[in-house]
Amino acid sequence: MCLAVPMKVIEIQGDPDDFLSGQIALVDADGIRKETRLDIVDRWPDLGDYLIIHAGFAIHTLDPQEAETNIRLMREMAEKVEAAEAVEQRT
Amino acid sequence: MCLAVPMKVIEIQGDPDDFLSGQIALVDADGIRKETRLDIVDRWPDLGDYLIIHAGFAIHTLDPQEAETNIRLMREMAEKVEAAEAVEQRT
Amino acid sequence: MNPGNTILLDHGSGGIASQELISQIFLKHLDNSILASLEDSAVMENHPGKIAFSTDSYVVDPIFFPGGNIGTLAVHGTINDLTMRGARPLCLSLGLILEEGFKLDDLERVIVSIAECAKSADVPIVTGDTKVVPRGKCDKIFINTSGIGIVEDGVNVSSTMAQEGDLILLSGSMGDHGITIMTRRAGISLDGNLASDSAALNELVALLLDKLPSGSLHTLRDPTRGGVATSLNEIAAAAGLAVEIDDQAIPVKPEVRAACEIMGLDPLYLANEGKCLALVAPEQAAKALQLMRSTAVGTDAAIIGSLKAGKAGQVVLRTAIGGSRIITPLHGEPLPRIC
Amino acid sequence: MNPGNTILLDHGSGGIASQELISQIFLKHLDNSILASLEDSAVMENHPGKIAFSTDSYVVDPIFFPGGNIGTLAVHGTINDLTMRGARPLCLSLGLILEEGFKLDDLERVIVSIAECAKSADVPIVTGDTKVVPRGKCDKIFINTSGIGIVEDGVNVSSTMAQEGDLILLSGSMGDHGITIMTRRAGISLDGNLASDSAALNELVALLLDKLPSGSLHTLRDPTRGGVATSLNEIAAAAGLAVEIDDQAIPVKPEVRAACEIMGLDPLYLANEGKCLALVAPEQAAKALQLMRSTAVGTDAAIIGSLKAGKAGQVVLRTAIGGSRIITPLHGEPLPRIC
Amino acid sequence: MKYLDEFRDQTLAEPLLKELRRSVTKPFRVMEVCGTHTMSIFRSGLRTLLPEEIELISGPGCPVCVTSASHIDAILAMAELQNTRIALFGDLFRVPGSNGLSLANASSQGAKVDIVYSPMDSLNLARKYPEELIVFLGVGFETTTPGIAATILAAKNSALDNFAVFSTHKTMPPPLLALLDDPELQIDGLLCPGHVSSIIGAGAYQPLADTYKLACVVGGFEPADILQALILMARQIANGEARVENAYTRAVRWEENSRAQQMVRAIFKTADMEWRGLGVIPESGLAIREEYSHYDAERRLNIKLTPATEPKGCRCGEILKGKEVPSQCPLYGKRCTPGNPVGPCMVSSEGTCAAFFKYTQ
Amino acid sequence: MKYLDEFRDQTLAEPLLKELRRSVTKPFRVMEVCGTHTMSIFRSGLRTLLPEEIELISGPGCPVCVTSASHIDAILAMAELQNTRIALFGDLFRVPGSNGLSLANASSQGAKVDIVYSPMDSLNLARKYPEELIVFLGVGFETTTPGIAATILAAKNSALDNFAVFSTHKTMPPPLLALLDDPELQIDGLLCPGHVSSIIGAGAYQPLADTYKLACVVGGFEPADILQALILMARQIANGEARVENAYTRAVRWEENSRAQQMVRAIFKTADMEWRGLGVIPESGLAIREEYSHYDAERRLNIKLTPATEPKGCRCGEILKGKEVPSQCPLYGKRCTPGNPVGPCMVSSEGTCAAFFKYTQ
Ligand code: SF4
Ligand code: SF4
Ligand SMILES: [Mg+2]
Ligand SMILES: [Mg+2]
Ligand SMILES: [Mg+2]
Ligand SMILES: [Mg+2]
Ligand SMILES: [Mg+2]
Ligand SMILES: [Mg+2]
Ligand SMILES: [Mg+2]
Ligand SMILES: [Mg+2]
Ligand SMILES: [Mg+2]
Ligand SMILES: [Mg+2]
Repeated sequence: MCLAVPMKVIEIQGDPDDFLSGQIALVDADGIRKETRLDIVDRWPDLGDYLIIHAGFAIHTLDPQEAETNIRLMREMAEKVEAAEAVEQRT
Repeated sequence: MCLAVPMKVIEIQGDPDDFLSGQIALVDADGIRKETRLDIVDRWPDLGDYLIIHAGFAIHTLDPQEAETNIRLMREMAEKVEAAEAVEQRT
Repeated sequence: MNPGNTILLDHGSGGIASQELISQIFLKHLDNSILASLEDSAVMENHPGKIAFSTDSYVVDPIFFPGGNIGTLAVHGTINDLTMRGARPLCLSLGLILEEGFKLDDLERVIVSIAECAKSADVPIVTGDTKVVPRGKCDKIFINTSGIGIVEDGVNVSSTMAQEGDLILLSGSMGDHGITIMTRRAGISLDGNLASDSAALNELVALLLDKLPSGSLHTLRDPTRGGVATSLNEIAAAAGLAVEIDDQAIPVKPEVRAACEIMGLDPLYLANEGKCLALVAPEQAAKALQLMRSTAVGTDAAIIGSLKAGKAGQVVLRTAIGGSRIITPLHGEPLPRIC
Repeated sequence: MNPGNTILLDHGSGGIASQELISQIFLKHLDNSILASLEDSAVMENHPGKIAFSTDSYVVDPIFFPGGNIGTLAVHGTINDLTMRGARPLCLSLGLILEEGFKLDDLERVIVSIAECAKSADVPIVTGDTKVVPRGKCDKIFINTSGIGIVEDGVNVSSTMAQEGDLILLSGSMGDHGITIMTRRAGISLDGNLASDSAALNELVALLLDKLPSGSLHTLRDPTRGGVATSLNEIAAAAGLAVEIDDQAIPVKPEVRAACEIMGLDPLYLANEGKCLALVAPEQAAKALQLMRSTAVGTDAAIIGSLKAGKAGQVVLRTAIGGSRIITPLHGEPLPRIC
Repeated sequence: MKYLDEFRDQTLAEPLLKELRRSVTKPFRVMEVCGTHTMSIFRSGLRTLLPEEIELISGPGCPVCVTSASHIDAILAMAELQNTRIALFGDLFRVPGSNGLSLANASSQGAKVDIVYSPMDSLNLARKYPEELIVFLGVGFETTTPGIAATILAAKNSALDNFAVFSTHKTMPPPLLALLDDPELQIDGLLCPGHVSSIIGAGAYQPLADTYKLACVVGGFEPADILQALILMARQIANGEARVENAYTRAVRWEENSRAQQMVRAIFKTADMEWRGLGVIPESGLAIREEYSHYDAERRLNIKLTPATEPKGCRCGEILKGKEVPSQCPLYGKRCTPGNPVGPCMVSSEGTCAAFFKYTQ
Repeated sequence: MKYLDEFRDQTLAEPLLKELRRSVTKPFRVMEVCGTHTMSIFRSGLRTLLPEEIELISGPGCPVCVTSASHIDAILAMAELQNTRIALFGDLFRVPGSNGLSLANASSQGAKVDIVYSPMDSLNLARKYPEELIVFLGVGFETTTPGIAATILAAKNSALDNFAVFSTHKTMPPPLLALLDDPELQIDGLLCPGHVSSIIGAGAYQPLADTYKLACVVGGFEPADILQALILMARQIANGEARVENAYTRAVRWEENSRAQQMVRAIFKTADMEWRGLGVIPESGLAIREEYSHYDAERRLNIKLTPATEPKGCRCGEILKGKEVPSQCPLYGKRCTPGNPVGPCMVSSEGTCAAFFKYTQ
């Protein structure tokens, strides 16, 4: 359930508190652009933010710091493994 | 104006005085059959009569005797010509 | 193949549903080893001679009618076009465009006819293609057949070969197909013994090529859309000569003539799907006529006229009462008239 | 040709309106002496070798799209199918089905593209046919092209020739055409630099046939409908071998991948219109790759896998993380998904 | 076909031709009023056989060809309406309006246009498409109008609501009178239309014979019929007579077909009518009576005819009178061709301008 | 694509796999609740790489696959109505009803069926076809429902009248509880759905962890995400813990997305819901509130669901619990195949029965 992809915000229309205005962001991924609705996004995005898009709606504004942490933690875990392995192999 | 063809009556439905009933004849020419309306025909046909059909309506019930006379008169005219010619040629 | 027993969009996807259609209907009836290989193209042995190549699409409505169906037309039509250049038909392709919702039973009926016609004319279907379009984007089924034939060395049949003095043979009666289709259409209902003349002419033509002295058969043409009137104009124009034909010599079945009279149509402009014109050197015309009449599709063959010097491209018809009129090519789709 | 500047039913009548269409649009752009003879079939010189024959109908919607149009597909598609058997394409037929009301300008635009593609691939259109159907009975224009090619003696390219150990080359990126068409359809609007890969492969294949040692090019296949996934399954089944490919080796443009991610589609199942798979003896694979890359249509070519003993007909994909999955043929028309 | 083939027979036609030649004592001009006569003369090649003393002039008797551009414009406007379907005789399909566009163009643009063989077939369309209004294009002279009247009555009797007729019906005598009233028009005989006469009776031509001293002969449509009619006419002219004779007795009586005429009078009343090439001729048309206004497309769809803007220059009026030849028309061969006809003489494939164009190219 | 490719990287996945192998100390069973996890595991080939101590069970988390045959039957009935157009996500197009027919069949029979990418696209259809009622098929779990709620609100705000939603919306916890309540179901961990969790928050799984002593880890959908989640789960299991952990912090918080949830609560209320293969689960669905009944296709078209007649014999319920294998189902491979699926495990191309069928043929 729930195919969703991260896309970068390059334009924002509307107002977070006014549901009657079109709450729309133009988003981009590798040159593919799409209008996405912001009606239900958890946090109103800034330009440059990444949104997680599902069926035309942004469901989440990705926290770039959180995302970098996410990757960093995995990398660290991975590096630790590689290091451990290197040690193992040396021994 | 007014392409019309003679076709032979092989079946009759309805009543000449009742316009509410379907006034219809099934007609035939060389094996081609067609329903034709009798609403406006000059004379209610009998089976075997020929109708002159225009745009799906019989406009005239052909008088077979009249038709034969028609042909006969032409033939006579034609024969007279041929006879006269034969005479001319002989002389 | 699917619970609804109709064509679905998936049958045109190129995936598993397409493959099921191919194996359960097409290969079942059209089977031959070249087709069955299901490669991107068929590859066959070549034969000495020139290559003839022809294509036609079939969009007839209704798809089933007395005397044939869209499938018989598709096989006969392309075989005949190849044959009109003196070619021996080698093989056919079959391109189907199907409407979503088309009944699989109807499809199978058409394919069975195609298989029978191809078999009886001995011209296999060696390659094919199927597309499916959404409902309402085509009308049940459209068929394209293309065909390859071999023109043996020494055979040279074309409209430009027609010569002054050539006699014009017609292989049978005019208008059968056109009038049959027209009387099946909504809005125009005539009953009667009308039937399309859908037939393959390759045997008839092979006979002429085999039995007539080389070089005496000059031109062949099948008077399909536009009728014999249009075909004769095309021949006259290509040959740079005049055509003269005799109205009374042109075979038309009584029931076809009657239907034409009723609707105000001229049988010379109606389509035929199993007839050909043949232009033959005058000294061979009698023999050619006899050969035509010896075939099942040519029993009503007749000599209908000749090629003359005269106004290039003009076709003159001698009428029953001894008058004449000029026959022009078809102007527009023949329609029933009131005057 | 008519005051409304659209196709009328009369344009398909076979009469004068049809002839005007032929001379004012078709012959104007497609002119060559064989086509211009307007006979029932084209007759051409033959060449030594086997005959390849292929047909395809084109019903794409929309008819114009970035990277091409229905006409470019029609020319490239059939040229490619011929080429996939190692044939040198000789000529094409052109069968048009037009909808009453289709704009003559759009028709001319399509015919101009066909003329350009045919010319640039050096494969003339030698015979044709046009039908017109009432409005609402087809969708603007459907095209069938059939084609003849010559397979020179000694060339034997087919799926059944694939051998264990063969390396699998792919001539370029996957999914460009399929995703371009899908994102042009109503209901799914993505903007971006997507374009169809519509292209003729005859030069690329001619190069392979010329430069590789005879017998080292075993199989060619163009992954159109059904995508490379389905083509590989067909090859594996015909060869009775297993295919193993490497996901990371398969070229997919970033924008195509992004559009696929958004809609939940797999580029391996999307149609391509200017790409081919080539199965080559392993010792010639590097050379074949270099040859492909030297052509304009093959710059992104890659070796994506090999043929193995193993379960006959099975296609296994090695994934980016080192796992594997089985690739089945397409099940149904790819549709955008939510999960 | 019985009662057709007999009258096409060369063994009959040949001696009749000889008799005709013998009967002609001086040159004379005949107007064949009816388009079907024109057509038959053309198809049988009769024109090529007639003695050269006889000059045939084609009259205004093709109801389709004389349908005015403004009527076609109104029809095209109706064809564009939502939920409207046009039913028509095939002949009308390619007749152009004032901008050169026809129902063939409208159909190509998505208009619903159905060709029928009989007006009754349009009632079947009304049953098949209950949400649409079926507008039958009523064109025709006396022969055709009764059937259309009967169709309107049938619609009423079967309570079919979604059916209407656009009436451009015309009657034959008024345009003939209009032509004959021109002193420059010199004709000696009228070949009177066979099937119109089945309805109106041969007696209807008596006033024409009397007033204009014309030899009026009602003729059938087969070659022998026409020859016989011309023989009778030649004899009258030779004798200086001007009578009404009936050479089509198998289909025409002296009296009218009163069942048909009563049907017409019940549904229609006379009205002014515009003719292509001839302009508006008073009392030359038929309009649907108030009582049947529900079946009158003009009233039901509130159609206003835009006043006749016949293409400037069309010389059809003069050509129909035999006073000019097509090449004298400034539009001939330029704006007006068989592919893009302007006037009625080009619309009809056997019209004088079309024939001239075809055989002099 | 940024934030996708990083998590598909083999240089990340390989060491994570090693770490996972190291973290696994004993066999355990994990239910991956979400169909998108199932799909990703399949597409990435992850299943072929996991240590064999880990047994993956696919849960009921494909909203399309669990749409019941009786709902499909109701949809097919709507599709047959005049002036009704069905808008739907592509996944639903081939899902069969009780007689084996799907919207693909309905379309082939002339039903108007439009596949859309977003529910908002169906409002464009409503504008394009003003005479038709556009019925959007509302399928989906917590991730999809807020957008559909927003679409209903947008229709109301723009006064679009010809739009309605057929709600088969489902919520995730109830079927999980139903499965977990079966004492025979032996699972040790739950791989919790990433995008559902974006909406409901990772905290929503705390009761499951507490009640059933399950290691609950929220995971993203890329291979590295899944591996990381499984590592955390393996560590918990090794340590005898049963906590909620979040391995998808870039998209999921502990708290719910309250904007989305408020939108859902404004438009929908909980209702009993039938699941394919699982039957009716109380309070597991969402129905449109009275205030928005104008946008409720069920009420507007007066649709009555015919009581569940799930095909007799379908063992999906047991298979979803990992208690049976497909070959034990009497319909498997006979009445139920990927071409003609019966239960949800065959409808989904990666469902247990479909996978079993495909890879054992
Ligand atoms: S050429 Fe055309 S415009 Fe001129 S008189 Fe003839 S029909 Fe009228
Ligand atoms: S085989 Fe079909 S019917 Fe049986 S359990 Fe699986 S999905 Fe259900
Ligand atoms: Mg191919
Ligand atoms: Mg052809
Ligand atoms: Mg042909
Ligand atoms: Mg193909
Ligand atoms: Mg249809
Ligand atoms: Mg031909
Ligand atoms: Mg092909
Ligand atoms: Mg192809
Ligand atoms: Mg053709
Ligand atoms: Mg269309």
